[in-house]
Amino acid sequence: WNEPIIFELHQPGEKGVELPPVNENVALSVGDGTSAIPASMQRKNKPNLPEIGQARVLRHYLRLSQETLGSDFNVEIGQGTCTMKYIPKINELLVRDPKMMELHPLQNEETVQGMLEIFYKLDLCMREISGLDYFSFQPSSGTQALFAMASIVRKYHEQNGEGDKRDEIITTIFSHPSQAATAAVKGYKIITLHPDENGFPDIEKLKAAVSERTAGFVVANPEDTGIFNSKIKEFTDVIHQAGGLCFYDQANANGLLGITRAKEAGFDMCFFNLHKTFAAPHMCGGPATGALGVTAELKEYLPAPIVEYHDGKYSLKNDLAHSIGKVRSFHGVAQTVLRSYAWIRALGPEGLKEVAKMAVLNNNYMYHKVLAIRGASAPYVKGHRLEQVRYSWEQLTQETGVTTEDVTLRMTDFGLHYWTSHHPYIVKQPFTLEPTESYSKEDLDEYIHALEQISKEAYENPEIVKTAPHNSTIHKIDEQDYLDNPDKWCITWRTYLKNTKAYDLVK
Amino acid sequence: WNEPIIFELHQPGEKGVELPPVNENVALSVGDGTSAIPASMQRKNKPNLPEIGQARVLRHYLRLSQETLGSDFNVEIGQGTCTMKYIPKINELLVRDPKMMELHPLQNEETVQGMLEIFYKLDLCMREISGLDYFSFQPSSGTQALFAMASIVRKYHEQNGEGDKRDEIITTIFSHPSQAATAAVKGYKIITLHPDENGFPDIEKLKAAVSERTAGFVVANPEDTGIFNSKIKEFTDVIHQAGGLCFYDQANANGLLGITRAKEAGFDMCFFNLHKTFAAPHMCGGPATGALGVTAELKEYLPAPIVEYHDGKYSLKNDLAHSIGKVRSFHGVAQTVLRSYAWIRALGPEGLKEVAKMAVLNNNYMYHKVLAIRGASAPYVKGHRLEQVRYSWEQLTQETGVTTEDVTLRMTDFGLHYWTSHHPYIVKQPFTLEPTESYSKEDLDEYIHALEQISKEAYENPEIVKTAPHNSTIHKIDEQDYLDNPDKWCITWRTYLKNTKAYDLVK
Amino acid sequence: MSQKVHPYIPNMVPEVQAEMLKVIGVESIMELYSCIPEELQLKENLKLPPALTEYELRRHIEGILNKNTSTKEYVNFLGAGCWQHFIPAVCDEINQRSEFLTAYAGEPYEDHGRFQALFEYQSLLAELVDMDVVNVPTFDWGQAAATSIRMAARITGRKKVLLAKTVAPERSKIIINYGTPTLEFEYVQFDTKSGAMDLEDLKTKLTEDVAALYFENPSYLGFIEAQGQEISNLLKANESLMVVGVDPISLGVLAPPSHYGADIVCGDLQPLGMHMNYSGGQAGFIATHNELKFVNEYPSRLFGIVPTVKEGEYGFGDVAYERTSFAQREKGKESVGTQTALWGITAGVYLALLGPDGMQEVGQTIMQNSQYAVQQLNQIANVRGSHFESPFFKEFIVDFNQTGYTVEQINKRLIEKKIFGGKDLSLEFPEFGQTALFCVTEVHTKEDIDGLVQALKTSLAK
Amino acid sequence: MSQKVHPYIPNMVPEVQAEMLKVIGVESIMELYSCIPEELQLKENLKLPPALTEYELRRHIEGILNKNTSTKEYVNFLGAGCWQHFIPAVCDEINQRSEFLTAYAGEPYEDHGRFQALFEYQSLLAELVDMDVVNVPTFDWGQAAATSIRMAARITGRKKVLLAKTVAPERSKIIINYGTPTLEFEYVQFDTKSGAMDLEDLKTKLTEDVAALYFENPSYLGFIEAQGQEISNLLKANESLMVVGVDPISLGVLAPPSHYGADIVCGDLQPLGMHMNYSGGQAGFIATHNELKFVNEYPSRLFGIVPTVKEGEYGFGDVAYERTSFAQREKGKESVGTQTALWGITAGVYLALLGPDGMQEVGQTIMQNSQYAVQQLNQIANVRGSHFESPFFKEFIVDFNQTGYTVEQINKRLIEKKIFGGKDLSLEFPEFGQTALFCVTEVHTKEDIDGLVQALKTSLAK
Repeated sequence: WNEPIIFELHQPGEKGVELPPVNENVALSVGDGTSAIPASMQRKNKPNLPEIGQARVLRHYLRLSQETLGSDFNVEIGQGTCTMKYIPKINELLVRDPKMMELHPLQNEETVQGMLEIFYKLDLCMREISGLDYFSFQPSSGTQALFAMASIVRKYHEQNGEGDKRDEIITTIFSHPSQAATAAVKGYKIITLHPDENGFPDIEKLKAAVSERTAGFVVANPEDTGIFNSKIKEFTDVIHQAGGLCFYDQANANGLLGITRAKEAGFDMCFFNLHKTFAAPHMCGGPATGALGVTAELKEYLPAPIVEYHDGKYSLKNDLAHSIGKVRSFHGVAQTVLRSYAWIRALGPEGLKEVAKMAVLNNNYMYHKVLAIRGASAPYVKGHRLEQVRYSWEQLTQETGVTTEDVTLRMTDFGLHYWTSHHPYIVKQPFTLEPTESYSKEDLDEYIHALEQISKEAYENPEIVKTAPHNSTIHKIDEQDYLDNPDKWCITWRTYLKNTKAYDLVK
Repeated sequence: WNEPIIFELHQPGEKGVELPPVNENVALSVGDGTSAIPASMQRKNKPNLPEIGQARVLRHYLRLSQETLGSDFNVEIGQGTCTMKYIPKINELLVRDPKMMELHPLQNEETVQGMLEIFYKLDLCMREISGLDYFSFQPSSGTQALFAMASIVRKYHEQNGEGDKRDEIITTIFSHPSQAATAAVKGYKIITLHPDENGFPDIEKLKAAVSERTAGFVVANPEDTGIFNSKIKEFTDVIHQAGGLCFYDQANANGLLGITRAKEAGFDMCFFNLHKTFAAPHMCGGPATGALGVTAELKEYLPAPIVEYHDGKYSLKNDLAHSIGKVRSFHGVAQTVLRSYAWIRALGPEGLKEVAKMAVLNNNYMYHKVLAIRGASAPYVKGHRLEQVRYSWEQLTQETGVTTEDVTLRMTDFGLHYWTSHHPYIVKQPFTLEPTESYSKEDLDEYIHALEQISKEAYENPEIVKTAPHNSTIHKIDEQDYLDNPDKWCITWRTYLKNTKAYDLVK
Repeated sequence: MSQKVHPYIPNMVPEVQAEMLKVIGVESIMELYSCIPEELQLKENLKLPPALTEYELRRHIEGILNKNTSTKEYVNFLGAGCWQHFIPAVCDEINQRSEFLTAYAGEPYEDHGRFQALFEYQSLLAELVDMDVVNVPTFDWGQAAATSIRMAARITGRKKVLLAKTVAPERSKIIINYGTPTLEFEYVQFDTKSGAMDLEDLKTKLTEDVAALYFENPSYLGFIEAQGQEISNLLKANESLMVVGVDPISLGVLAPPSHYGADIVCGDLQPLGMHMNYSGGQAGFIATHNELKFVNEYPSRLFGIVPTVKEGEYGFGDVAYERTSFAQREKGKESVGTQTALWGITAGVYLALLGPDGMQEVGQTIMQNSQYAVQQLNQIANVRGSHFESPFFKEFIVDFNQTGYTVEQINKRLIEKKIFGGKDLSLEFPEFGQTALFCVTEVHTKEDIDGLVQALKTSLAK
Repeated sequence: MSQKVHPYIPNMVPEVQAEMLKVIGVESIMELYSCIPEELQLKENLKLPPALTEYELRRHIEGILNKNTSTKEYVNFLGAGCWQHFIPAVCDEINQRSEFLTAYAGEPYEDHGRFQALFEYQSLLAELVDMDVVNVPTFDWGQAAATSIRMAARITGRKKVLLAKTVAPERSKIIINYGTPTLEFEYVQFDTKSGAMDLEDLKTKLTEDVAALYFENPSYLGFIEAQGQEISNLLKANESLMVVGVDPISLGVLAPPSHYGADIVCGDLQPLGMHMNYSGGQAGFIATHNELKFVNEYPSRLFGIVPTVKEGEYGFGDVAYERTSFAQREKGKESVGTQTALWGITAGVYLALLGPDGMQEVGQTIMQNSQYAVQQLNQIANVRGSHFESPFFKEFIVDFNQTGYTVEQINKRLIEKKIFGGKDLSLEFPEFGQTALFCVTEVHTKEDIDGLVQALKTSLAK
């Protein structure tokens, strides 16, 4: 398709949908309704939206959907760290039930017992999976869960009279940038630990960093390298001895289900991404859920409300003594809570453990195969990894000039994703693969084969790779500074129209 | 995508879905269940189906869906005679209601009052639209409705003691082949009238054809040429005088809604394709509905049951005195009955008339534009047409060697449909366009532009057209006789596997 | 005041119309209708209710549908040609895809996916019935049977057709309507204890003008006909064809008719992934061996696989198109048109999901559940769980003759307990008295069946 | 006995596992876990309920959901941050497409459609608010407001933030949680008769350390704040920024805040095509002018349009990516991650369907319906339809103080009549006594409203 920008489809007079009309008698009773608006608040001109018939709007967006590579359509391994797994269709069917879609969050509790039951039952499952004691599903992404945990850390120390004193949070460089960023939003100074030569967080560095200013420690384990810090209990002990709280980014939990838990590792809090590990869809980037779990000691700090169960009735508990308040309106993304509950019930305890084991098996199979590709390597410790690996094309780049960005564009030609967002850019020419449990050996081989082919091309005929994509929806994007030059960027179509002359001058 | 045949995805041991398991206590009570099967009726080997995980099955069919050009995705004008119009999404949403999908056809009438109400209300609408008196929605396509009408004709004459005597049905060459074919199934001899030089059915030929052997006359009006027989009332009078019944193929009714009706033209029966004129989707070729209407005189001949309404209650009437029996099980395609009722209600009487007018406007606009394309013509009468036109590339073929089949393949490159099935092949190098009311002027211009472009290519560089498609899912199909040679055709994958050696020999 | 532009009709915009009329060279749209004589033109608007906006429409239709009680709300034991089975969510996802929903009759290039999906359906079903040729779906079982019989008549050049008396009466109506006046039909009787075909009666009626015998297995009445091979032997000796109708969901455990000599197999796809839709889910299939005399008599489209000019790539097309009424009008084989392609694609998805083990498992679970139901029904005083002594698949005749109640009365009481009881057979098979055809499948839990038994006990005790 | 292979986990097939383990060179999968110390490894299986097959799962979940009573069954007058509006079916079709549902963070080539759909969303919403920059959606209104305020603080380099006292209390909690400890918050009082901001109080509190004032229009309490321009003038004089939260569905009839001087506009997209989903439909937006100092302070992704090497073709990419925490960690602007992109796409579809006339029409119908509701409520003895005298958009405070009943009692009685009454304000705004915030939109028919009035009359008469 060569689909225009939607504004270009404008045909004055066309209409996409008819709205429910006002009842004639209502109009007779109250008049036009809008005269009640004070003159200063009347909109003078209609918004400059396009006018398009329904079929054309539909065709436009359906075509755009076909130009989007959902995980349903490819061997979705290349968006490493994102845990792109199979999204069961039965769950999507369940969330479209009007008894889910058409509930108002303020309905009387008696009329939403089913909804509350699902929140509560997922809470019970998450407690068992993590070993922690209470969960909130209000945070609507991993980032927001991290923010909520940082908020709890602050509130906790304030409650203990140490709010001002404890102003540092320790994290590691291979943990997700949101860990540092959200703690900074809560006013914390960030201390970032760099790994040792094997890629492990360094306990000596940690010991050097802790002090009476330590408010908390946040870390992913395994980190985005797929390397598991086996000394994690020692880490949390060190922090606890210093008076800090430990909170666990379980974005990389997919290899750990039923294998090891936050509780035993000594964490006070953790979160899981329901849209990663628990098979809720990513939906182009949300809405999502970061399920936030705490020990009993921290229950009263959770964002309210949480769901409780007494005497056969589910209810919302709003009065949590030290609640941080709210991070998202009402209850969070309820339909994703339902999806994850359904997924856990479809697998059962043995199934969850199989998920973990197969994710690790698949990853190590790929790891073995990828390392055999000319030009590829995996920095840090040798031996096995857990559920993902951050690889490097450093050698390939040195020998052929082909960079990981070039590979990205060439992978498009194979109808596959290959992600470039490998913050922090410490590993050179990085690529991160996470095969999850959802892909068969044949699928993995297909992906590996594409990488092998590109490596071969890089060594034999690098131009093929460097001029990619050859077979994509669009041609290569103009490499000028259209996205970083404030005089040239256009974040909306109206700006594009205003700037068109400027564009023309540049050309 | 380069999606394999599904059998090639077989991986022994994989599983697509888990079935509801037998209850343990049930198994204890009755054993394995299958031992009850007499030895002669036990299946010895499992069926040779592939074993594939759920995600891979889904990916396979989703990819195939993307390789299918639904009318939602293109300016769907080229499947002329098929009335490809906009399929409102609200209707699809309504038919997915469990109160529609999960009804059993034999449920007690009290428990399906809503369903019966919809049948009845659509019946009332169709009566008004056609002028006839009773409708059945049991026939599940135009062809089956034609068959049902032929069955009624036979039963009617049998009832009048003329069953053996009246053994001829008259039709016209530009009417759909199913008219002749289904009448032949009911044992009739077919008399086919050819048009006069202007494309009109010839009343003199009709008069010459009728006799005491005439059982009925079946015709479309307008025919697939888009030419309306203005003498239609004279035609039906001639037949009635001869003692025959007149039945009307209203497959081409889209330009006539609210303009003219079967009743006034003198027909005893007619049918409408709900999947064409009344905006039910074509679904790759069914299920569909041919709504069959008759005059009060013929009510008792309808296939049973029909829906009646008395004293606030809807009921099924099974005892029709001369019913032809059944043509389809139970009640027909109920969800499509619902769709068409919803569509009529979304438009109202003025809207239906606008449908007709816009279909005719759009068609005449295209007609004007297409005639201006070099090499294109429209045989028969000049002047306006109704809702479609059968065109000819005869001149283009003579001058450039490019045939209408070549154009078909080239249109694929533009992401557009262009149909080749223009039975009967009387118009040379035919193409049939039916723009309906659903497309905007801009859409029509896009389609016209593609035709202009191809005409230009044909005159300037015919090889481009003759070697098309250049940009399709697959390359040109091998033109050997794989489809017509019984030794080579493979209607199933198992046959293909058996024949592979034969194939190899041919190559 | 100008009319509102309807969202479904973009060119209602007056300015656009004016521009188009100018191109055509007429003043008004009604001029384009000059071909329709004045006296045929309607003078007034149609008397239909006014247009509804989308939201009003939704409330209106949902209001009507809410008067229905669905099988999700009540426990359903009705079958008799339309059955409640488990439908994997993936089946719905695929057949609700906008592409498949709105495609129609495109060519093998732009509709490659549709051709492939239907070719795969043919191939998957072929494995289930263990035959080499399967058509693009027909309307339903009844029409598939009718067409199979007509094919048999053309192949043999004979006109007489025998029907098992146990064939579904409603299906017989379709068969006979499609068959007459060309063919003559005669019924073959059955053993009243087992339902099995009366082979003596068959021998008597198997005259040399018999084109084919048609019977169903499992039969409409639920029992399994075990004499397939014997019947086939008799027919072969008479050079008549054997046409067998099957419920395809039984074929993971029951032998497919090709294994006991069937020449043509037909049936309904609805159990393989289609919602009941108040009978909108029916779809028929026909299967034969890959012999020219059979293939040439199909009226349906048959998709075949062909190589493309690129090595290793497949394309698809119509096999032997010249057979069809599209090509030959009344001289073609019967007639062809829009049938039930989307359900064919769906059945393919279903078979691909279940695989060989799934098909066996579902057959087994159905048999266990239905046998359990009969066992439990037998515990009720005066009720016989199965009227026949013979084994059955998912349906069975429950005999209420000793209860003193009619089936109609019993079913009414069951509805009060939120149960749809079996189909009343007292009209179709009056010789059985007050009996009902119950259907139990893999969707019924033990609790559902126990609930039925309990409800019957209570109802009959009244 | 070997474990069943789960449909979601293809490589559970033992033979395949063995082959893969061989390639890796280990004996068992558990060897791959050797990095996890023995004492951290779980010894027992998780104590979770056993696995359910798809059909069992469906019955289980639907059984639970059936305990809910939805707003399709009862007539709903709850709003207060999550509102019931008409949702065109096309919106659902698009956001349920498998492609959009399962896509995530692909690159501009293979996910071209996602980038375009979100760029178009930005552009369409920009027209509605009449500003030049809109971000990829944030979590919800509360977080959008919090982020807008933090942006204002960074732009001005100031730390104090004024909040209108009429801001939704639950939203304030989010704002304050996101703002502390960096920022300080103070409330500006309102006129108790009209709800309008107390400009004198504002002047008093508008000290030179004020980064911004945040208020909502229409406000949480429903009324329309008419003093936008006056407020803006005061703020401009103080070099403070004006941040305004809006309900976007009002902007077909109400002036967008940019017209009365807003620097940053935010709000919730949920009214533009999202089902309520028990609050899962919320999504926030932020809009500003196209000035570097604003753009540079967005934490969110901002998609921009760029030419490709092919003349006339568009591509898309991230504008000023180096701002973000993805790039800069704790030194980036706030934080960014997965937010609510699918609702952004849906809001775009909604705006494209409605167009300029539709947005105006829906605003007008809402106002007519809500005014009618107040008018009718006023007919009930002892009930005041609107606590404030000022004009309102779709929500209004119904005053029950004279009835002798609490809102809680009244709402319980309404539920018996299948009506969800308005949100009880007696906790959040005790100064109003027994009042409730009712919401009336275009989905309410005259019959719905009359039914409410009738139900209240009956309930209060008891």
